[in-house]
Amino acid sequence: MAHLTALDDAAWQGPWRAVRVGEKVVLSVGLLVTALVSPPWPGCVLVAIACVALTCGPARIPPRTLAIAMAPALTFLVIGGVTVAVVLGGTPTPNAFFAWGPLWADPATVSKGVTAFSRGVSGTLSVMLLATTTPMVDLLTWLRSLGMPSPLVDIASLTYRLLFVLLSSALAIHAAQTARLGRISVATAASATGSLLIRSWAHAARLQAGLEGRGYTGDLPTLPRARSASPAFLATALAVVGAVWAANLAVILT
Amino acid sequence: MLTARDLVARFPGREPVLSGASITLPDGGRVALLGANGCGKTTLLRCLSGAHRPERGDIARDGVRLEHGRRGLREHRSAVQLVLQDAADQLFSADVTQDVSFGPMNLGLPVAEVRARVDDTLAMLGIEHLAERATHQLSYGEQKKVALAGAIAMAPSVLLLDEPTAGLDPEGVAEMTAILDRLHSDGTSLLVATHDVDWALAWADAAAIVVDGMVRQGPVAEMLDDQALLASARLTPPWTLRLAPRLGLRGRPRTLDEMAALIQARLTENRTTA
Amino acid sequence: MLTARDLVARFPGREPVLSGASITLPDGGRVALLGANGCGKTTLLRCLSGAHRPERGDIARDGVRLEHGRRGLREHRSAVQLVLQDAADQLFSADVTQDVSFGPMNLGLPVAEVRARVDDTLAMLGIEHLAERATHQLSYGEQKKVALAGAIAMAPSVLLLDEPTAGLDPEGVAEMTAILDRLHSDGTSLLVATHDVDWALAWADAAAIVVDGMVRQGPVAEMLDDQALLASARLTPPWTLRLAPRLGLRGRPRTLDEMAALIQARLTENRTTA
Amino acid sequence: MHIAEGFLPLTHCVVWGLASAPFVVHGARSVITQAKENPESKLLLAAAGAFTFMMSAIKLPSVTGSSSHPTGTGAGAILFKPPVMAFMGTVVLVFQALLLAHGGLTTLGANVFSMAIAGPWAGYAVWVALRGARAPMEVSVFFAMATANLVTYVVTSLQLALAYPDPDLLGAFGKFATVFALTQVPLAIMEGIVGVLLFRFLAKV
Repeated sequence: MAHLTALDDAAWQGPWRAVRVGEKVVLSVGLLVTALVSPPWPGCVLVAIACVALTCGPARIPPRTLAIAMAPALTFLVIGGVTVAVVLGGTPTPNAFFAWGPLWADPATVSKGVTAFSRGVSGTLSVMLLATTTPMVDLLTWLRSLGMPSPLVDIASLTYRLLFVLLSSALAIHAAQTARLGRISVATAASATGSLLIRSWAHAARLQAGLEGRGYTGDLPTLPRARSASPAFLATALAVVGAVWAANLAVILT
Repeated sequence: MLTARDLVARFPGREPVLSGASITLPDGGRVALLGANGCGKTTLLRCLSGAHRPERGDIARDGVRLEHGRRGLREHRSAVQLVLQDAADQLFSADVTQDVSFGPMNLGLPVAEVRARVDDTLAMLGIEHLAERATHQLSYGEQKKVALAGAIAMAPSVLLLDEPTAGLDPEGVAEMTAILDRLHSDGTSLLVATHDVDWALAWADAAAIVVDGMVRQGPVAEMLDDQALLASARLTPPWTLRLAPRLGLRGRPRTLDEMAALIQARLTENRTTA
Repeated sequence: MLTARDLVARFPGREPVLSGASITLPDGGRVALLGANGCGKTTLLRCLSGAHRPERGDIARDGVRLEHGRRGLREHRSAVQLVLQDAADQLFSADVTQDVSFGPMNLGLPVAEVRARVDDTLAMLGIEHLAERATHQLSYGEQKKVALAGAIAMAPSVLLLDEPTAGLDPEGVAEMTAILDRLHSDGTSLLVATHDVDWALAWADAAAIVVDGMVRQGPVAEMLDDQALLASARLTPPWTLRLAPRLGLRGRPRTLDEMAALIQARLTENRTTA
Repeated sequence: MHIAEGFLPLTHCVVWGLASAPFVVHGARSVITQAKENPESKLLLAAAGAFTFMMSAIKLPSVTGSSSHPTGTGAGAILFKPPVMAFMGTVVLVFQALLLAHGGLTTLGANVFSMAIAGPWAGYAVWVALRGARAPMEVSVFFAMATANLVTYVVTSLQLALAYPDPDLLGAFGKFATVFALTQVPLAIMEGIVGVLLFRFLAKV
């Protein structure tokens, strides 16, 4: 379950935590949208390169962390990409690469598969650029400043906090079960789920009591965080996204 | 001064935990609250903080009775703060600054003042370096300090603490004691629930012992030397107060230093009288 | 005999907590594991129990090296059990009997024997009355006992305990100590992590002190009288070992009784020599 | 099963986002109302969200070599009602996208529709119908949870087929459904059993 905290740990520690959330969102979403509308070459490849370079370069996220983060997504993207590339049923086109029973693929379908795969990889990397540099709390504070209703932000923040309380419970339950020779089974999963649910309720009740002692009557106001704007960061972000678009255009025009 | 008179409190459907408990926390006082597990210490603290509404009995601050309405509680809590034993029950925010700022923000203070208070509190506890850290990444001792910071940032005149030294190593206990001393010298009244009778004897002015849902209160050395009382409260006297009578020494040494001095005196006396 | 040699262990992406730790738990031994908060006590216990796989180093039981495969761990765990500090985290079944029976059932014992083991274990801990209770409704002290019962029902030859007395009142500590003594007299080897140096000195044969990711082990009175070692481990010596040198007494009294006897002897001696 | 970031064409992302929005907004509204009426509900909802997220950390016996985990939306729908799950499911999906790289931001609309709307509503409908027909609690729980899981997976397969309809929508749907059925169908059955045991556990305490 190491991957459960790998991204979060990175987000709290990196130097980009000092950058305004809005600026990081511009960079990340700019790259994401670019990836989604680009052809695999050069757009998706360039987005992927830019993301890896920025994440592991100036944002100083260990490449290992990024690799851990990408692993589950890659599994889906590989299976998904192949599934898109290979057609089931219909009539194979004359230029099909192969036709095994109802399965076949031709350059057009393979190109779709490759496009889906490369957009998936570069898109996920774009989101990871944000995820590994911005803790959830900063994103939620940012959403609050954009006008997201306070109760919703409060609930999301509390969910995030309780996540880690429950995570340590889940790890402990798992350790306790294996220590007493429990194997992974439907029964152990059910009792783990049950005790986790009881614990989440109990903890919510205790936190409620703790908060009431601190004067909680329904609102959870906290200090807004002030971060100074960085025109240089924003300019670089726009330049990187712009460069990918320029490369796309150049290839399309030639 | 914070007082409780004849409190009766229970959890729904159970026997009362408190059945006529009275306690007085004088201004600037250092009172240790002692008692067995499950005796009602925590419930008493929760009543005093306004978090638990007693079935019967009065709580008063400076002679003014606590009303359990929204307004009364609000006023009470701006002066009386409770720090729970398990810090995880109290920390709700994802990072330290946000968490500590909750109380002052909730009091409606201007942002600049909240920021100053948070900074001052973290500095006083020596945890400025934690300001930007994630709550869930803090160690046990750090969590305890941050939970305490959340209460201190409210600038309360009364601080109620449930087992502030539990689970800490000797250095952590010493740090926590120094923080409490600092708060005491700043004029905060402190009521501290603890299992550590040795610590209580050395630190507190008075002890309040919970027995059978009631409270017996008095000077700390006197209370902790009352064998019958301690036995009924299922407590053991501090080692100094067990050793002294064994050696036939008079006086109630509260620390190792006092104990050593007392024995030394007897040794010298023996030599001179013999 | 359970041994660990040169363990190196860390959490992903952090500095190592253990950097070459070795420890020996002899058959039937009572070893106290001491060290500051966060020094790696718990990680060491987790390594010894097989729950945490060290990066380097060997763990061996009766000379046989622990292999971290399925089979090796299964065999290891049927002989070595760990009881965590936070008992609530360890109870995962809806009721007490179910929870305590989980281990023996997994050992593949016949139902009748499992039932007998559960009954015996609960009786030994004096908690038969909790058999049918829901785990989440237990008090703190009860939870600790039930968690211990779950481990004891496995009939382990080695029991690793993390802070079994923490948070208990004096009576609770005495009960827990009696249970540990009973296990000791039944031949179970015990390794107990604790912050309570006074308790460790009175109870254990040997102390293992974690300093800078390594372990120093030796006879308990000797180890707890080593000022330099304790200072580097951020620990304070037990009061008996602080008082004795202050009075110029030789010997290492381990309990209040021994201390009193030592001082009495000196007082008498003074009188006769003078 | 969540659709990964970048895997759906931009227009599909927008359309699924628009399709999900009314449900999420409706859920958010009812959450806000609840929070105003009763401050405790904030903590309970947060606990529900954290619990739903943590379901993905509960290991089930491996189906295809890697370990699988339950989705938990069926249990959520029974315990907290579908509108609340629409909002809390969205929060959980955002967390999964950003903390686990599971799912994505542009595919959020699609994933919300399958996992936080279609699955819970279908599971809840089965629950209400079976309880109405006086079916035993355990039977109702089993089918509600298995249905929530299966419907999520069917809708996801349909979403993928709509995005990549080769040679036609039906063929593509069959293809995606087959590829993911290998893991998902046994998982749905197992989740149903976990659900039964879970409710038995809860009945005891």
